[in-house]
Formats: sequence, C-alpha cells, structure tokens
Amino acid sequence: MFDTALTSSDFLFLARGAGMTLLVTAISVVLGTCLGIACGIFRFQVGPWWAAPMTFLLDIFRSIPLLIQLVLVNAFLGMVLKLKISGFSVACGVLTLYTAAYCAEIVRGAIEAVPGTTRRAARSLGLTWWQDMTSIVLPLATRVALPSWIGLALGVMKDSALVYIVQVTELLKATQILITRLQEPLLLLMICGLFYFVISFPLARLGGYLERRWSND
Amino acid sequence: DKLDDIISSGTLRCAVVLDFPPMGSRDADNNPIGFDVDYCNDLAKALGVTAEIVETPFPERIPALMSGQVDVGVASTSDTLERAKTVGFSVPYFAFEMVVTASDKSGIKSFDDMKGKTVGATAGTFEAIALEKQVTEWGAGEFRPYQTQADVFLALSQGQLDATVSTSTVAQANVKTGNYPGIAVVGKAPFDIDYVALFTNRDEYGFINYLNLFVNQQVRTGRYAELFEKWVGGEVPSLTVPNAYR
Amino acid sequence: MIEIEKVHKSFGQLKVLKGIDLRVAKGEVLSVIGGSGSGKSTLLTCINGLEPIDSGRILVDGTEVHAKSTDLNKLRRKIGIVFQQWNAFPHLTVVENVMLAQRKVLGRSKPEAEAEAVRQLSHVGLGDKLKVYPSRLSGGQQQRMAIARALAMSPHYMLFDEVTSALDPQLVGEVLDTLRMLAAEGMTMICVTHEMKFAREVSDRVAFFHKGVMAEIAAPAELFGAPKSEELRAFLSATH
Amino acid sequence: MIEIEKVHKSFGQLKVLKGIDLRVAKGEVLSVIGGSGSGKSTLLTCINGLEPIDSGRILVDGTEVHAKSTDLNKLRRKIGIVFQQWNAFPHLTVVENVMLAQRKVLGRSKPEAEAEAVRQLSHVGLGDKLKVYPSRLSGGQQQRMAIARALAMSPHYMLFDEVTSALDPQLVGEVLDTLRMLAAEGMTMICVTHEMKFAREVSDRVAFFHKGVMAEIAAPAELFGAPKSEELRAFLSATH
Amino acid sequence: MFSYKFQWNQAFARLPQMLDGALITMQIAILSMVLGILLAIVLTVFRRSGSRVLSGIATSWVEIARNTPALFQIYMAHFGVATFGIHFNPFTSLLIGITFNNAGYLAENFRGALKAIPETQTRAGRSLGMTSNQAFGYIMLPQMLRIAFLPMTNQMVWAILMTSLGVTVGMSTDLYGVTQALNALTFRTFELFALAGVVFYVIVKLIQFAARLIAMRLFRY
Ligand SMILES: Nc1ncnc2c1ncn2[C@@H]1O[C@H](COP(=O)(O)OP(=O)(O)OP(=O)(O)O)[C@@H](O)[C@H]1O
Ligand SMILES: Nc1ncnc2c1ncn2[C@@H]1O[C@H](COP(=O)(O)OP(=O)(O)OP(=O)(O)O)[C@@H](O)[C@H]1O
Ligand SMILES: [Mg+2]
Ligand SMILES: [Mg+2]
Repeated sequence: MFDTALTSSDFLFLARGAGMTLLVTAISVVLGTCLGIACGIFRFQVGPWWAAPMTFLLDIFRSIPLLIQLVLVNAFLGMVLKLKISGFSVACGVLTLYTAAYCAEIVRGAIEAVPGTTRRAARSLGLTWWQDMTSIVLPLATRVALPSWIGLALGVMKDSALVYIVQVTELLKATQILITRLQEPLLLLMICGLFYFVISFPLARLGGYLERRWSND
Repeated sequence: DKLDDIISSGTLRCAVVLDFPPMGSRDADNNPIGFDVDYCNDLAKALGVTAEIVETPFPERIPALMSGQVDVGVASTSDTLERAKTVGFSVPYFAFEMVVTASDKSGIKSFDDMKGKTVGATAGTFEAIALEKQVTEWGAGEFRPYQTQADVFLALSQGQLDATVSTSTVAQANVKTGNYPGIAVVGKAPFDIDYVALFTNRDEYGFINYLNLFVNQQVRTGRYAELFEKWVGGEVPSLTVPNAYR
Repeated sequence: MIEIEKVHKSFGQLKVLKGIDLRVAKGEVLSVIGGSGSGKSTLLTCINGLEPIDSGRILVDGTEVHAKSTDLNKLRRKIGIVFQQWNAFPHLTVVENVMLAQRKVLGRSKPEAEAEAVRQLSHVGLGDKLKVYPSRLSGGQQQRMAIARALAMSPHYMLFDEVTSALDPQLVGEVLDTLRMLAAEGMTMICVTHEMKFAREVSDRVAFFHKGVMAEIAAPAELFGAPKSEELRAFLSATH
Repeated sequence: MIEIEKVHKSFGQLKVLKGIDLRVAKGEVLSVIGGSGSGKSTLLTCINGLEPIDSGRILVDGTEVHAKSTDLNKLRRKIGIVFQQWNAFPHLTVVENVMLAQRKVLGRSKPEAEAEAVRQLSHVGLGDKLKVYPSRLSGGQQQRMAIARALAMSPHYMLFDEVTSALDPQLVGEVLDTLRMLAAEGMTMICVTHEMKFAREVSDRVAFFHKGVMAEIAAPAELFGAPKSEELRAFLSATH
Repeated sequence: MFSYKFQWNQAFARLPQMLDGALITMQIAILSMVLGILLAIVLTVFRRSGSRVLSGIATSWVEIARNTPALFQIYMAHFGVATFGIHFNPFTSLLIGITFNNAGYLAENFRGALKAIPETQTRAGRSLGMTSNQAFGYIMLPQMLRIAFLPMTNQMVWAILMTSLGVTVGMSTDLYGVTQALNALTFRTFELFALAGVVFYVIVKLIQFAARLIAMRLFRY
C-alpha cells in the first residue's frame, strides 16, 4: 500500500499548502475575533434595535455559502471596483468577516451571561464602565466564550479549504494538484485529512475540557 | 491603458489552467509547464516583462480576469460569442479537435455509443457545454461536469464515468502519461473545431491589438510550430478558417 | 449627610418613587421597611447614582448626585452598597475581591490593598478564607465578604439592601451581627430590611415605605409601638 | 407480601445497608424514618430491583427480586414507586404521562389507558388538569400526578420516597391527604418520610433506620412514645 | 462611479433555472438531515451501549466528522472510496458527505442534550416496568430531540450551505452547480452569484422561520 510515487518535494509542496491553510486561518481568526468582539460589545451595549443593521449584515455571512461569499467579494472588488487585490487578501478578508459574524454572537452571549447584579456591584464600588468591562466582564465572559471560540477557530480552519476558489493553494487544493499528477487519491486524501485531524482534534478536546471545568464552578 | 500598466509594472500575470496537459500541467517539482505556460512566457518576453503564472481552474478563468487577479488569459479558452459579450478575445492562437475518450470496460467505440451512458467533461469548457446539450438531446444517460480536467480523467479511470469528450491534444497527452490505466481515445466527436484565443478585458483595444499581432508573429516566426512540436507533435493545425476574415 | 428632596422616579409608566423627602445625618442608622415593590431598593440605587431620577435632588455631603458635573465614580467611593443577591466576583479569590476596587479605583498599591483587605475580612470574621473562591463560601460568608469589600473603600455611608433575605435562617444571624458591629462603630447606614427585630434594636429611626411614598418615619419604639397609619399596622401584623 | 432478608448493599467502599430484615404484610402501611444517608431510599430502589444487592434476598409475593430468572419489568408492574424529586415526563401532558406505561408496558388500548388515566387522575384530584403539561403544575400536583401514574399500573404495593420533602409547606398537606386516602383504601405501602405526624397517624408500624441498620421497628404509639435507643431519641428531638 | 455595467436582467432571466437548483439543494439538505438524525441516534445509542467496538466506531465517526473539512468528506465520498471500486453518482456522493457530517455533529449535540436530562427520568420509566429500550425511546429520546432542537436547526442551515460543495464531485443540478454552469455560459459572475446568494439567504431564513413554527407546535411544554 505504501509503494508510492510521492517524493520529498511533494511533501514539501503539501507542507506549503498546510502552511497556507494555517496562515489564512491565523490571520482571519485574529482579525475576525477583534472585529467580532467589537461588534458583540456594540450589539450588547446599544441593544437589539439599534444594532439591527449590523446584526443583519453579519447574519448574511452566516446565511450564504462561504463559496459564494468568496466568489462575490472577489468579483465585486475586481470586476466592479476594478481594484487589484490578491486572492490571498480576498480570502483573508472574507474569512475575517465570516469569523467576526460568528464571534459577535459568541461574545454577545457571553456578556449577557455575566449577571447584571455582579456588574452593578462593580459599578457601585466606583469602577468605571471600562474598568468593569476589563476586570469583571472580560474574565467572566471569557470563560463562557472560550470553548465556543475554540470551536469557531477550528471551524474557520476547516472552512478555509474553500479559498481555493480565489486561487489560493491551501492544503486541500495542494492535495488535489498532487492527485492530478500522481493518481493516488486515497493515500493523498488520507494524508490531507490526517493533517486537519491532528490539528483540530486536540484543540477540540481542550475546548471540551475547559467547558466542563468552567461550568462546574 | 492596460498595455502601459503591464509594461510599467514589469510583470505579466497570465491565467493558465494547470491540469490540462499538454497545454498546462506541473512537473515533478510541481512547477508549471506546458504549451500555454511557454506561450505566456513568450508574450512576457515580447513585452519586456517577467511572466507570472496564476493557476486557475476552468470555471475560474474569466472571473480571475474580471476580478483583476490576472492581466490576460492564456488558458485554452474557446472564443464563443456569448463570452465575447464579457471579455475581449484575440485571434485564435490554437485549435482543438474534439475526441471521445472512453474506459475499456464501457464498450464505447464511437461518439454515438455514448448515448445512455454516464459521460462527463470539465465544467465551463466548450466541450462540456456542447456535450451537455447533446445528452439532453439524446434524452438518455447522465452528464457530470467536474471542476478540473484531472478530476474528469480520475473519474474516468476509476470507472465513475464511461466516457468523456475533450480536446484531442489533452486526451492524447493524458492517455500517454499512463497515469490512467484502462482508458483509450476511441474516436472523433462531431463538434466544431474548437478555436481558442487569448483574452483580456473587453475594452482594452490597445492590448487586444497587441495580442492579435503577437499571435500572428508567433505563427510567422515559426515559434508556434516549434511549441506545437515540443508539446503536442504531429500535424500543426491551421488557425484560419477558409473563406472568412477575422 | 444624605439629603433627599422631593425625589420622583419611574420605570416607564410605573411610578416607583413619588416624592421622597429624607435626611440621614452623620452617624445615624436608618432602617427602611415596607412591602415588596414599595420602592426601597430603587431609592438606594438612586442614592449612589446607579439609577437616574425624574425630578427632585439627592445630595451626598453637599454634592448633588444627579448633577451633570458630578463625577459619579468618585462619589460612589463614599457610598458602600451591599445587595440582596450575593454578587461576589466569582473569578477572584475572597481577598482579590476586596482588593480589586481598591487598586483600580483608589489606585492603592498591591501590598496596601492587601493589608486593608485582610484587615476588613478579619473584621467580618473571614480572616481564614482569604485564598478561597467565593463559590466555596456559604451565603452568609459571601454577604460578609461583600460588606468587607465595600468597607475597604473607606466609605462614609453604607447602604444595605435586604442583605439577609436570600439566606438560610441559621446564616442570618452572623450577617446581622456584622451590621450591629458596624452600627456600634458609628457608621452612617441605611438598611432596607425585613428583620423587624433588628430594625427595632439597632436603628435610630425607622422609615416605612408604602407604594412609593414614605408613609411614616419615627424612632423605632414609636413606630413599632404606636403605628399611625392603617397600612403600617397591616404590614406589621402580616410580618409576624 | 414483601420479605426482606439479611440484605447488604454497598456503593463501592460505602456500606449503605448492613443486614436489613423486614416483612411487610398485605394491607400494611409501614413508615420508614431516619437521618439523611441512612439508606432509606436505597432500600426502596432495591425492593423494585433498580439497584442490585450484595447479599441476602428480597421476595415480593414469593418471587425473588434479584434472581437471574426474574423478569424485572414484569415484577415492577406490581410495585409502584414515587420519588422525592418530581419526575414527571415533561414532554407529555398529564394524561399522557399516566397513559404511557399503561400502553407500552401493559399493552392497553388507547381508550382503555385513557379511561384509566382519567379515573386515577380524578382520584388524586387532578381531573381538571388532564391536557396540561407538567411544567404548569405545582410541585404538589406533580407529585399527585406521579402517584396516579403509578396507581394506573394497578400495583399491589406502593413505595413512597419522601414524596413531600421537596414541596413548599402549603403543598405538603394535599399530597399527604392523597397518601392517607390510599392507606384507607387498604393499599400496601412503604412510606419513607420526614413527616412524623403523618407517620404516627397513618402507619401500622414505623421503622427507624440509622446508618444502614434498622435500629427500631414498632407500632407508632410505642416507637414515638417510648423510643428505646439513644439514636432514635436524638433523631426525634432534632426533628421537632 | 463604476465603469462596470451591471446586467441584472441576464441573471434574472436565469432565475427559474436557479430555483430548480434550489429545489435540489433543499432536497439534499432535507434528506441528509433526516438520515443524519437517524444515524446520530444510532451513534448515540452505540456510544451508550458500553460495547467497546460499537462506541469506538461511533466515536471515530464523530471525531472525523467534526475535525476534518466538509469539503474533504465530500471529496472522499466520491474520489476516495472509488479507489475500492465503489462508485456513487455526484448526488449520492454529496448526500453521503453531508449526511456523514450531519450525523457526527448531531451525535455530539445529542450527547450533550442527554446529559441535561436528569437520570431520575430513566429511573421513573424503569420503575413503571419499562424496558431500558422503552425508557430510552419514549422518555429520553423525545426530550433529547427537544433540547437539541436549536443545534439541529443550525445543522440544517449548514447542510443547505454545504450543498454548494457538490460541484467538486461533479454535481451540477443544485443551486450552486446551476449558478456555476450559467456563469460558464455568460460570465456575469457577480450578478449570478449575488442572485444565488439571495436565494440561499431566503432559503435559510425560511428554514429558520419554519423551525420556529415547528418548535412552537411541538414543544408546548
Ligand atoms: N430596572 C427596572 N425596570 C423596570 N421596573 C423596575 C426596575 N427595577 C424595579 N422596578 C419596579 O419598581 C418597583 C419597585 O421596585 P423596588 O425593587 O424598588 O421595590 P422594593 O421595595 O425593593 O421591593 P422588594 O422588597 O421586593 O425588594 C417594582 O414594581 C419593580 O418591579
Ligand atoms: N448511586 C449511588 N452511588 C454512590 N453512592 C450512593 C448512591 N446512592 C446513594 N448513595 C449513598 O448511599 C448512602 C445512602 O443513601 P440514601 O439515598 O439511601 O439515603 P437516605 O436515607 O435516603 O437519605 P435522605 O434522607 O438524604 O434521602 C448515602 O451516603 C449516599 O451518598
Ligand atoms: Mg428590593
Ligand atoms: Mg433518600
């Protein structure tokens, strides 16, 4: 089963694809989380009515396929606005907004989970809104949000497999390229799947563990 | 205009399909090679810039141009009138004949044998559009468009497809690699000759002019025949249609 | 001195405070009693500016609480408040709970804040629970921690909102003892309470709220001994 | 008749029942009292075979509960049990709650099961709540529904495990009245209870459990009037 | 402002074809959801069965489904298994891929939901003489499905969105496939995909709305 035409340079090629997957994921998750936190806090602070336009906008990213988002944004920036933007930037941009859309919901839920009475107590000790946010809400909300956030980050990593559509050669695309040349689909797909699994599985387990631990106290 | 932009930027970005041997593929180090790759390099040399090969699957060729990812398509693109509404084509730089490739097990010996079978082609190509129409006409069998030419041949050799229609050069090249055991070119497909052209934005007349002259020069200087010999071999197809101007 | 003048307050359509007039002098212990929904808690949250008021004014040591120019965060340092629901910060240990506001609001150094926290916690009898997380404390201990947390800010006034009503009966005593101790030390206090015995023993004056109005206010002996209004009589007989 | 002979039972290291011997005759009402953790609930769950035992044996109408050959599902139809925590099936209406086991276990037809359910529910005073979901019921009503659910299986014996201890005081009465009614109708019952008054009035005998041992068993007048052991005396004085 | 000329009529003219595609998309999503729920229940039962083999199978399924990309799973269902000579047409491959994914995620949701149901519920059922299967089927299962209803709705939405990945296995009749084919004909990329996006959005909103109605009818308790 393991007599394969796979050479070390092919592995390097796959590794570069994996690197691209991780790079796109890292950039999108970092930027998307920042944006998502801002949107989540905004949504909580101004209430559902005033945040409705933003909520609607973010909801779009959760209601149409990522493939279409990528194609559309790519076409809009390039065809309509005639901007020269690399596929990599488009991929990161769309995945950032995609992350932010989910992250905002997680953040809002987590802030809502901090009891109002606890926040009242902080304010009546003289803490400012900002101090209350950083010293009380942030640590408490983080506990609620972190497990879901880990799930989100892993989800983004898996969904980043779709950025091939804007000419970014990430892991799965790299695998397909090699399948084209080597005609060993099963072996190559197994290697590819294993890579995702090895990254995703332990982190998902960590998320589950944190969730269990923090829901106990 | 675009011609100036390319010259001043110093790079020419070509959309090339890289799972379409011999027009475009990858070598053992996964570097792009093929007729289209060389053609792009020639064009870049003529312009005095360096070439950058951007791999695009078939369905993404024109979107990649429209969204500014590439400057020109050197991607074996059929010059249909429908498409010409959106992009600007040069004169043809290559011509394909369509052939039927079938798996041995299917028992298909000619184009008409394909009736009622499961057939496929690369989504968004000239032959895919024609074949799908044909299957609908037959009213029997199934048509499956795959995202890449490679997926089509993979499906064919795995037995998921009974036959495919593709350009003769591509079919020959793929069968020759030996990567796909159990398939063979069995005959011609009665489709028109598929003339393919370079394309760029519809309104870039200056650049289109340049591309037309470039195609002409390639034939004139014998470079076209040279590249054909290198990648395909055999009789060099004519790029002009008798009794018509272009 | 806390001066409350003609304070009106409503939530939407609901009038919760209908013209409250009240003065609490330095060193005085005032108990507030009254039925559920009569506006007692609302009054306390208005005094430290957690809730805006519709009209009237509240002065704390001469500063108008609801004036635009007032720095509420600064004012709130003077006024400690402890609520009915325990609201320990669950992610901080007991001593960190008491240190947090000292450090963030008063800008105290860590050792300073810690020393004060230990002092106040020992004062309320939690000297041995410093490093424990609040989830490990009983309700009564959590309330005493909340009191220590407020006291650590060296407030001039303390407001207590039914601090014992969510506690099991056997835990009520320890919290009331802490309040008694504070009263004896001369702290100015407003205690909203359902514990009539406590109100009678500890307070200088007792105020009775009824439907957003301060229906009666008097020394405890007088108020409990000879209730003037029908409502107070009904209230007192119902709570026995 | 329920016969319990030298039953031992432990959870891991913890010995919960240490040799219980007990007979409950047809028509008898036995109350079981005792401190928390003394093994009362465990005994009940052993009687209907929800828990295995370590040694000894339990016979119900002559069938050994823990014998390999015993069809427990069949046996359990004879023994109704109602637990302390309400365990209404929240996704079914009151009448569906009572019908479910009749249909699935006894294989009754729908109209049959429904008629029986209505009868039993009316019996416990819930005739007007048939189509309501349990979440709309008070705790006392939920308990009575659980009793009706058990009775609908026409059990020969009923086991009650502190059916009133999670209820508000004002709801306890209605559930105890239901038990009294059952006792009066001649149902054989074992009631684990903290309600001494109830135990005294209704039971034929009262058993006192202490740390896994049945320390005393006697008629209520005797047991409450002249407790023999030190532990029972301590227990009785603590519960007053 | 833009030099780009939108040609929306080109897209709208193709709307009927796209709506046909939308029907196929819904069909796949609904089928994959129904099968996914059934399989997830089986996986849940496997995981509770106490048998090492069964719970091992179930756990592997769940972990692979949750820790690899859906695109990978679909690609595998077509080109991967074909290595063993097993051939599925694109529709089936897509259905298998999405169902595999749904079942994995749902099984995990079901496990969480079961944890939220007090153990006393089974006890109550058992003491009424029910077998353990009856207690699971009539008491635990309905409550589990209720608790997991929101995650199930979300999974349904994801199933709809996942159908767009069918093009990689030769699917051309679903909404995304149709849109891509039309794009190859006309190259009005932006207009066509924008319209497809709107259709997807409407489908998703309809599903969420329907879910709310269903929840209101089913879960009156
Ligand atoms: N944030 C709020 N929004 C709307 N209404 C409120 C709010 N807070 C309190 N209320 C209403 O104001 C009224 C007075 O409430 P308040 O909490 O002051 O009563 P209370 O005297 O403290 O009663 P209790 O003894 O029950 O604590 C009540 O009817 C209450 O429902
Ligand atoms: N499933 C179990 N696993 C482990 N230990 C258990 C289990 N059930 C009960 N125990 C332990 O067995 C002992 C007896 O429990 P049991 O519930 O029978 O007491 P009880 O007399 O009913 O007390 P209470 O009045 O509090 O209900 C307790 O120490 C309890 O912690
Ligand atoms: Mg109050
Ligand atoms: Mg018990």
